[in-house]
Amino acid sequence: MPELFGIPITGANIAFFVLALIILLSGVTVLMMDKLMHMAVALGGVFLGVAGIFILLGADFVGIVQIMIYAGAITILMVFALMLTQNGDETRTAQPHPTRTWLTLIFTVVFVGIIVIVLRSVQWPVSQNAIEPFTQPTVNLIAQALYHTYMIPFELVSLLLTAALVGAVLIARKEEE
Amino acid sequence: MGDVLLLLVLIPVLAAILTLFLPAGSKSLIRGVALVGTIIPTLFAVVAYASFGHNTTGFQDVFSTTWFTINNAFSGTPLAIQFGFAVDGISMPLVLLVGVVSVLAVIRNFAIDTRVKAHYFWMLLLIAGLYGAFAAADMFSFFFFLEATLVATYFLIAIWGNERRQYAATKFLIYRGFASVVMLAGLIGLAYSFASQLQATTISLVVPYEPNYLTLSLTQMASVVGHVNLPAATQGGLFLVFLLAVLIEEAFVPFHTWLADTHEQSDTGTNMLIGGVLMKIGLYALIRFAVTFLPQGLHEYGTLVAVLGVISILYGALVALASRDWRRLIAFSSISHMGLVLLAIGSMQAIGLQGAVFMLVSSGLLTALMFFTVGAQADRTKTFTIGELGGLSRPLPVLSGVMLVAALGLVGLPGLSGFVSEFTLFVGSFARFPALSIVATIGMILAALYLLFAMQRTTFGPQKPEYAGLKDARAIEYIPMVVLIALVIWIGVFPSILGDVVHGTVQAIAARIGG
Amino acid sequence: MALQPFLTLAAILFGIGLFGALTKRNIIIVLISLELMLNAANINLVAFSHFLQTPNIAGQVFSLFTIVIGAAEVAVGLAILLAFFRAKNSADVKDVNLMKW
Amino acid sequence: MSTSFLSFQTLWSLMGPELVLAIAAFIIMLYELIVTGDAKKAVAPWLSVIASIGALIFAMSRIGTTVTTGVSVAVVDDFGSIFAILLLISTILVLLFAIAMKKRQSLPYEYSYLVLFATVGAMVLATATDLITLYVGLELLSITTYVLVALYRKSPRSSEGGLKYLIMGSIASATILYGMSFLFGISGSTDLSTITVVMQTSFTNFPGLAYLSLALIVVGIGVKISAVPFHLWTADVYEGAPTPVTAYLAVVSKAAVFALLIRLTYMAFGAEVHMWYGVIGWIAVITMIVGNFGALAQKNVKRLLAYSSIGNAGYMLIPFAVSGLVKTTSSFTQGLSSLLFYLFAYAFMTIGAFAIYAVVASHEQSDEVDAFAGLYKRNPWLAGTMALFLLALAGMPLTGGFVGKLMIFIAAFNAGQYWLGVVLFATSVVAFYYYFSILRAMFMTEPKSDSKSMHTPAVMHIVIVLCAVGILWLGIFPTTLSGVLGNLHWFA
Repeated sequence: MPELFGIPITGANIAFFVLALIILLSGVTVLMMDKLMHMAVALGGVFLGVAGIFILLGADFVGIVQIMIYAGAITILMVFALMLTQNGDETRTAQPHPTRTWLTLIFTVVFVGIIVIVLRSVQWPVSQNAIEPFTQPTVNLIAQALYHTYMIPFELVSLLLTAALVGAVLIARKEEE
Repeated sequence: MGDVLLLLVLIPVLAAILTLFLPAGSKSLIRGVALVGTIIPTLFAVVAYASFGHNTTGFQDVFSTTWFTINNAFSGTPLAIQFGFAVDGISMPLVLLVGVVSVLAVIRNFAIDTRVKAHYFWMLLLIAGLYGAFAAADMFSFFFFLEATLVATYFLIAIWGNERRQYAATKFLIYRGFASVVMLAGLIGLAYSFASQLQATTISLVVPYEPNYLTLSLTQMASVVGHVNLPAATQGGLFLVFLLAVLIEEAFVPFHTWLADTHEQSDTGTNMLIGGVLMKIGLYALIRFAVTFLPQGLHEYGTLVAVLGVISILYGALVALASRDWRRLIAFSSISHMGLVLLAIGSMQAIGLQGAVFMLVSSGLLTALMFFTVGAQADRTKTFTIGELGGLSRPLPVLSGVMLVAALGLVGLPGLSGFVSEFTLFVGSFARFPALSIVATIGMILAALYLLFAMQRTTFGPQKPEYAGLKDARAIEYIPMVVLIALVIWIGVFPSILGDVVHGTVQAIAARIGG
Repeated sequence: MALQPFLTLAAILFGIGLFGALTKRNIIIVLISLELMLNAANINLVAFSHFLQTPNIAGQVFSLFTIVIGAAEVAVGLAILLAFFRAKNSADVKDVNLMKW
Repeated sequence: MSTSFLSFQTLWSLMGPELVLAIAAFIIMLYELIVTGDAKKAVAPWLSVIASIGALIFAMSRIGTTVTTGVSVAVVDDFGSIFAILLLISTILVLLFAIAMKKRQSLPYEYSYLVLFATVGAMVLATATDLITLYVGLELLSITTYVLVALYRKSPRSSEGGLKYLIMGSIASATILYGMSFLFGISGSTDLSTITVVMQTSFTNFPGLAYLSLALIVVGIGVKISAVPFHLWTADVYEGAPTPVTAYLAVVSKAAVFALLIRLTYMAFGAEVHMWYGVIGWIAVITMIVGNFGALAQKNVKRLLAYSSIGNAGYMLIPFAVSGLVKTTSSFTQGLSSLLFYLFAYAFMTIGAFAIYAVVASHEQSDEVDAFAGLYKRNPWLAGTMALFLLALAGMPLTGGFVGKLMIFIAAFNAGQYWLGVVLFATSVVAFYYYFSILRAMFMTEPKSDSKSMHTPAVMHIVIVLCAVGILWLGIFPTTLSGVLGNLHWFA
């Protein structure tokens, strides 16, 4: 198998690196861009890239949900919100405090660095080459888990969605004078 | 007889609650309730004194009831939080002191006319707290009543004080609050070390002791104290904790700044209670907890205690010498006299400890008398500043005379209580710290200097014209003066009225500390 | 394929999200950053679900819950923002400074 | 997988009180759709009060029962039941408080079921034993409280508080979730009892990962309970929120997240508690210090109480830090008892103080300490009860606040952590300064406005009386609660 820097060049690996690149570049772009449309595209890129990662990991159902909810609904919602609340195309109207930004940046880099170091130090007790770990389609498994083991949280989520929905409507509606 | 001590606390509290239900306008009625609510406990205190058994060295008149329990507080055994009251030779004189000063302070503050109801409410709570703190036979009860005095005194200063009362009250609260916290840490720490030591030894089976090791009850601890030898390091550490608490509590150097502010800003009756009684609690606690239960700690740090005492004696005297305000002068004089008590405790002699208890009582009576006469003068002259007074012996012969007696008492004139106290105290301290004691006597010379100097400026000299028409003591003012002077002379002439009570207990403690 | 690259990717994405959430002044971008953090956690969950010694679907289920909750969070966030926008006529975090941060 | 569907019976036996609240919430929503006019505004909140009382009675009846059968995402044990009782009592008080708010400041009546939803989430945090369920419960509580904080739509401060709370809360949730994902990665399960077993060895096998997971979870929870240094949002959010909601945040949210903290960290990381309790101890110390010193600078009473609640979070962290330390069941039990006792006392004194603040602030149109000037003359009853709550917060004897602190103090000494106990009481002395500043304003200054009476709604009197009786009862007859706590079998 051909290798690059000691990593075997397989379809999965190539896919991972492409997706990772898309996610991280888009992620940075979301935070850095001035133009609204660029940001919207980048946001979609992150969410779609994550969906790709899910599918790569064999979680096709979760991937599809990710595309529908995040890449679809939330991105659109965010773009609408941005357009509604912004006069013009600029998203960056005020510069944050530079010192605080730099301190946060250093803090974040150190934080991520520690996590990565910890991760690299771990010998994972994992099944290394299980490309298809689940014998059944994941949808079946998820459905079974949801309706058996995770029935209670499933019902709680319905409460949560009701509360969020009612709350959002309650707060966002116009005054009835 | 145990219920007598409970009544000492209960009656003022009930009287305080009763005042809440009286109409604010009927001031005489409120004053009457307050007076009755303090006289009855005083009578009970006298009853307790009269029936005091001179043959036992331990606690008498024990009353104890469990308030609540904290489960699994130590090694799976519960801790019973109790209300326990008892007196021994050390607390009995101080309970009497509360009895005397509280009645006189209540009478004195008949003069207060603003928010009378609230005033006597807090004053009665303060008196209950003072009784409780001295009569407590349980470390929790002691802390409980100490906190009660804290809140009550805060309100008394902050509402009825002078111009800078808020500042003084807050300062009082924070300093005494910290002292209470350190004290609590010491008390609980003592109880825990005691419990672990008790668990390590097996004697718990032979003594009449609750099955649980951890206790805050002094009577229970006293019953096994002979069998429990705490490690020297523990004793030393705990002793320092108690010492720190007492230094803050008693306004010793370097924590001395709050007392003068407190006295300067408080009204006269409150000053009598603070200076006469409240300021004795700390040293009482040092003897009651640290000296009794931590003899090795005292051995290790006795010299430190004595040195700190001498520093406060001299510093207090020097600042008193420079004071321009009578109340600040008395405050620093009191710090100076309390330094003597520290010196006596450091000396670890039975006779010294006896002198220390005498000094607490004597200084309490004399300080109260001093504040009373100074306050009575200021009622007439509208000033406490020594420099503005002068020639008062002519318009106010009685008040000036009483003041002179109080000052002579503080100076240590033979025949008055101050002399007996200082004499016994020095007898003890010379035995162990001759050099330090000689230095301490300088403080006594300074006391004579600042008191007589201030007296001379106030009462003698040319009479200022604006003070010409002042009226001397009214009938009601004779009560505190006569009572206090009578007691000061009585103790001075017949020291045995206190000595018989104190002697046994002090001997027992001294035997334990091996002095 | 191995587990570590996925976890590393997630860690970096979490970091980007955290940085955005803590520094950005535009509240909508802050909300987006929060979603990035949730996405990072989801990558972790799904990756673990896949690579565990005994693969467990629970990770995927967990990530589904997270996605749904994230959407609810965004909805509430935008609703509050809308209310705030009505009151202040701005969607910029620099106006969210009536009180000291 | 041959497990059957979750039967209603199982659900009822497992989450009965939660179910009562949830069903009541939906009924109130339906009622609100059917009935029109002002009647519903008056009735709906009372319906939630009744539902909460029902759930409370149910929860009380479950003390001593243990249910672990059926699905494994939740258990009924005394830990969950006692927290449920605490949360429900607090919820009832907050609901009454909200009902008593004056017309001008009344909340939109929808709060009556939103609060129930939030309380369901809070109770789930105390009963769930599964990562997914815990996370969902946490978010149910959090998202609902974001809405509650922003409930004054006309007030930019309220919306702003809601936004801040949402941002900080979501960062915290995401951090907790991220930490949970590692926990799932190590153990391969979301079930806490499985995790407990796996984590016995994982600290030696994957120390880095275990501590990383612990750190992320503790930091996230630290934000939620406003432990220092994650407390910066607290004062702003507390100030912006409607006062009953502030009380809800300070009491119910905080208590529920403490339940999460204890259940999650002790089950997942309890094996190595002696390795990390010290860090918690330090967090407790700086939280006590920063909270109490921060309050010194505040003139605004709501912000003052916010900082005071930060300091209180520090006190409550002490039993958590030490209770696992001495490896005997008895000391562990004593630690938990002291925490629960303090939480009960804290609930009464905090809600009571906020209630009186709400009356005074709305009457005076001012949030400052000065608004309390001369209260003893205008309304001695309010001044007296406020004094009681403040003295309780300051930890004066005869109040539940003192007994709670004493119990925590004993817990610290019992574990040999004397310094924690000393800092607890030493910072309480600092707290004297600002609590007494309100007392000073009430009793020692003259009233500013000459308006004589201060009208207090009748329901507010009920809240105040309940809180005052509660705090005095806990202070004078502590055994009634501590005896119950001492006999609990905490975990199933």
